[in-house]
Amino acid sequence: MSENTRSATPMSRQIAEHHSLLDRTLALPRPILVMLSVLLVGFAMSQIAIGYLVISGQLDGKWYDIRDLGNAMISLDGVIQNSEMDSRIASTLAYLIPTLAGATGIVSIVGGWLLIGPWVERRLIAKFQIRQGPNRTGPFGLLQTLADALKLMQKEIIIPSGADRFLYFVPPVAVFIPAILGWAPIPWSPKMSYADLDVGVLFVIAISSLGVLAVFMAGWASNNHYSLLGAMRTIAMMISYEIPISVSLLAVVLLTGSTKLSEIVLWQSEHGVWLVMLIPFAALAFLFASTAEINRTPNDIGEAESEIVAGFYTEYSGMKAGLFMGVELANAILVGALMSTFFLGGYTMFGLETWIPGYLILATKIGLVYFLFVWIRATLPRFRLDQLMGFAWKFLIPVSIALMFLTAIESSILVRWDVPNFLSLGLIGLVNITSAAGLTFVWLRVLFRDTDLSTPPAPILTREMGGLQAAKVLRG
Amino acid sequence: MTTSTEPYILNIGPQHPSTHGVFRLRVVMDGEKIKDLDMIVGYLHRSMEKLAEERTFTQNIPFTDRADYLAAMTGNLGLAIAVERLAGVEVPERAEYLRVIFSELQRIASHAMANGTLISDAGAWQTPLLYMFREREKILDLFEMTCGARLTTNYMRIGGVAFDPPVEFWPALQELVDELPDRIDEYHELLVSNEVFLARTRGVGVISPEDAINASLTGPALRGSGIPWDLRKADPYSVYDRMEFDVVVGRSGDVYDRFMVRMSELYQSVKIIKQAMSQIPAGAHKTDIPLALRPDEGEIYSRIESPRGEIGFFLVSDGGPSPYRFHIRAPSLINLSLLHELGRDAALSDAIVTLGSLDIVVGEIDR
Amino acid sequence: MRTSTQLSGITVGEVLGKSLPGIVTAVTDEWIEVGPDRVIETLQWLLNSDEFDAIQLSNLTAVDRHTHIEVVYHLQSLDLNHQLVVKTRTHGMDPAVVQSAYSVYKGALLQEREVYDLMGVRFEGHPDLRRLFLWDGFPGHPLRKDFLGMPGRITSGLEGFPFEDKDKPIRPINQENVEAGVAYVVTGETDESKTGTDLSEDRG
Amino acid sequence: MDSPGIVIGFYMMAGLALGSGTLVFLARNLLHALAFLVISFLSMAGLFLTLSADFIAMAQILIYAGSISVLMVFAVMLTPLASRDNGNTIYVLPGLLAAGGIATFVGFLALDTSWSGPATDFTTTIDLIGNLLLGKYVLAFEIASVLLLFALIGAIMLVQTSSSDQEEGEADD
Repeated sequence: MSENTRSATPMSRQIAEHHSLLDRTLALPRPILVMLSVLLVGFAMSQIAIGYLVISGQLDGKWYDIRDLGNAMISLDGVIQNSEMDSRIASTLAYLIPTLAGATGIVSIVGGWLLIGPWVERRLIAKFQIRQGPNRTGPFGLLQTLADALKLMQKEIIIPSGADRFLYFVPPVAVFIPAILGWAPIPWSPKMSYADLDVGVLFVIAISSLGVLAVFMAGWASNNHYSLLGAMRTIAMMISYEIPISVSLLAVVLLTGSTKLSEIVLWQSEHGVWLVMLIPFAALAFLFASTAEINRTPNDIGEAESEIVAGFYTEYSGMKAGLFMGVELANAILVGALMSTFFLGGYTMFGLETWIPGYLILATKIGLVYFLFVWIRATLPRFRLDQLMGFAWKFLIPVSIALMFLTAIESSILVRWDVPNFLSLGLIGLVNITSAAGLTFVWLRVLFRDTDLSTPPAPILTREMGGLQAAKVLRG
Repeated sequence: MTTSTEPYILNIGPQHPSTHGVFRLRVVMDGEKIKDLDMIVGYLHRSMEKLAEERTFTQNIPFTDRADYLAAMTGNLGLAIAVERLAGVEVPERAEYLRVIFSELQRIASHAMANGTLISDAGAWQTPLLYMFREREKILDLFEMTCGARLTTNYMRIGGVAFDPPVEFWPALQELVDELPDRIDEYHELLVSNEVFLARTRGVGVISPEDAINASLTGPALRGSGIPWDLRKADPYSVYDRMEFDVVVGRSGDVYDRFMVRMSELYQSVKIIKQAMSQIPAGAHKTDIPLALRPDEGEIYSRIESPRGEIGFFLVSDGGPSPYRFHIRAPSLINLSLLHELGRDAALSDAIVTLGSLDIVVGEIDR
Repeated sequence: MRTSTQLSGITVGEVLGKSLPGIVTAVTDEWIEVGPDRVIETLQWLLNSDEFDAIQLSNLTAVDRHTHIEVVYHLQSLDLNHQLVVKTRTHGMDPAVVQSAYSVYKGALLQEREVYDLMGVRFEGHPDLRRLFLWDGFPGHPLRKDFLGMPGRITSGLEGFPFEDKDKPIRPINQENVEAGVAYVVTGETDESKTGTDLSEDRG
Repeated sequence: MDSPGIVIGFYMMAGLALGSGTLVFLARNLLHALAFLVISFLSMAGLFLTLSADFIAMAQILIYAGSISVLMVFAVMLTPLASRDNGNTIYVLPGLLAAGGIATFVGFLALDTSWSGPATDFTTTIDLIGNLLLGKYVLAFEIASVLLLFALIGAIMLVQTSSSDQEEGEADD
């Protein structure tokens, strides 16, 4: 009785009665439990068998080596080239099949993420906010995204009066172009990369600068002040934060000596170090600047809902607004992939990649970076526009350029004397960490020399009431 | 070479995520800066003061629920005390303590809501708001247990309170009071030293003490500016004069100070509830009054400290069963007297945060 | 503990009358009254005086008195912790004109707009006298007693309680009655011997 | 150039570049023209890719589509509404003359150049470009960077002088 009165609302009752996943699993009927344990044992056995195959080297390069899906493609290519077809047809096929397969792969990653991502994000945020999150539609609420999408598609397409019809319809589609193109150079395994461009880093920077155009089009075509404000804010942000991104990627290129993403990963794997340990400031700058680029908290001023409603997509209705929300999620995992590739060792994990498929390792890392984004979103308030601009121009850019020069010196030492071993890399990491911390400290002191940075004192407690005179007495 | 920009008009509201209801700001903007600001209210106007002239004093209590719907208890109490003073009704001691307990619970709920929405306005994606809702939810459960309603309680009556709380109320209240200080500590950890939040709120929307008094600001908005003025101490009503508590006063009058005043008042409210729980006597929870209470001819201005400031009731009686004039001094409305001065030349984001820190309830503004 | 005191209008009127002779038109134990064209003067004097220190305009409202409108200012001093009431009455109903207190108290800005909107008092010298709640062009000022005056000069306000005999007060509301389900039957009058069902919902 | 994919890509890109280039001057709305210009830039980048000039392609996207078009967007935004029309102008004849002149000049150049055959081995161009820029052409490179620095400082100076009269308002930012 008292328990029920304590939690009077259905929601609080639900929270009180909620059991852990383990409890619920153990409470399943006995036959199902037995079946589950048999499956578990079978899985473990097969893993052991795979382990034997891997150790004995019987798997390397075979088409059924699922640790690297590139093997299958190469085998397929070989089959086509060796067949008795006309060489023109064969070369066309050899060109088309991997292209289409890879494109399908990328689109299915992004599309699959759009199906599951909103659910993941909402559940995670709900956990942060002591709520349940979507749990009604389908098992665990998994079908929520589908239901949302169906609902959004049925919505009326509203075109605001005075909108530029041509420019109004392009952006929801156009914003997806960079979000999908950006996946092309990312290596998922040694041989598994859609287009391992020689200019991969440049490609990433170039592609990320394209999204701003769609955002601008959306904001301008909507004929709404909120949209325009959001678009202007977003453009200003993107222009400012592209520079720290470029500079921090330049540091990566300087150390690894390549603009090819697969070689950057290989360099990290060969030296047994992640770049985030060597150039932590560049990694943090990249992370922070990319939250600005993709409009996530604490830098989501482009669509700050408490200020400018939904920013540049205020006037979009139905699935078009849904696409804008979806591209945010797609961008989030793209940035996660880039972050993992550049700074977190990509698909490698200190030798673990010989056992576990590299793409799974990369996916885990993407998930971790994404979780970091969600965490930040659930915790931090939002900066103001001028604070963000000041942060980019006054702090991030000068400090990252200074540290980039330091990295240049270090990398030239590494190349000239050819001492990239554990000791020298550790030394570099130490020097970089201390110099980044010191420079940050000193530069912040210089920047905020007039500002009081300490935590403000607690408010005054008093029992004497009064007006201005009493206030004067209180303040002393 | 000079660049000139064209000012444009932005309508913030009546439907907007951070206007806390149907409040509308008509803003002349120059880029991101606000050049001029005009507030337009009345979307929720229900002409309570006119309607009240045709109802008895008791029948008017539900209007006070709907005026400040986030602090219905204090609204009820304000009217009840005003009528009691006007008609000379005695209130039993137990009822006085119950009034104190419930209005302090309401204060906690209302401050939690105010601070939560303020942080939401600053851009934290609803997490602190929902954390604060956790406490508010429990308080509303207590309300529901006692009087059946969660929001529009209609609990305080002329001459007492409507119901004595049920038996299971007291252990639940004890548990809540025991855990509340820890919860508030949690918010302190989460928010008070959060750099982003400090950067957004310190030095923003500063109200000088002179301006605050001159513009009739009351409640946390006045105390945030450094004026130690709380009607619970300055003009004690009910049994507040028997309670030991401190009044929280800010230092510089910015958004952060108003936030901190509300935050620290939560501790004081818990303190008051604890004392009231230990002191509450047994006995009747209300006196019987005639259904058609006919106060003598006269007028009264009676005020109490609501979570938003001084809520006052100006009642004129002509000896009839209904008030001749019924006026609510709405702190939400009067605290906005400085809004156009605060908003002018501020950035849009700052103006939104400042508005959030003044803690308006549109139901009370429009009445 | 110091509590707030309500200053008697007589004392206030005495002191005020010494400094500004002839300004006070009426005093009672509760309030003083001044002319509508001397409001600023009075308020400014009260604000500046050390004795009264009326630093805050706590509340501003108006009452329709059929022949004129009474504007009520509730002032308070925070340091001295007292309150005083100043009233003024307009010359007639249409137009009802009073000096605006905005030049003395900024807090009058919205309160005067509200009074103008609902009561139709024109505040001279107010910087931005527009309707606050109702829209421009709303006919009339609703808080006036003659608003929606019906045929037969029935004005708003309860003349009496519907089922009430003015000589014999009806039964008090108490717990026994509620539990017994007794409706509030009017004693005495029988021509409308229905029970007050609409009121029995008001339990307590 | 023998792979059919490249051939198809080349014609698609060429068609896109020409088509959107035509639409740039046919569009009446300045912002529509800008959108087509961006498409034209992008298809030019695609054309560079079919020539295995990956660095130039990326630079094309980065500089033209990413930066210059944003600059143009800002320019259009800051001009008053009335001039947002790409309609009749008195510069039709001079424009045609200038365009014809340039086309003739480029055509002569194209005919005159002794073109080498298509590149047979696909080496990375980025190493070559880097070595050339910091080796043979280092002087030109440095002069260009100094020029850009001056432009940057000049831009800052322009903004500074124009806002010096409202410094009190900016000071609290």
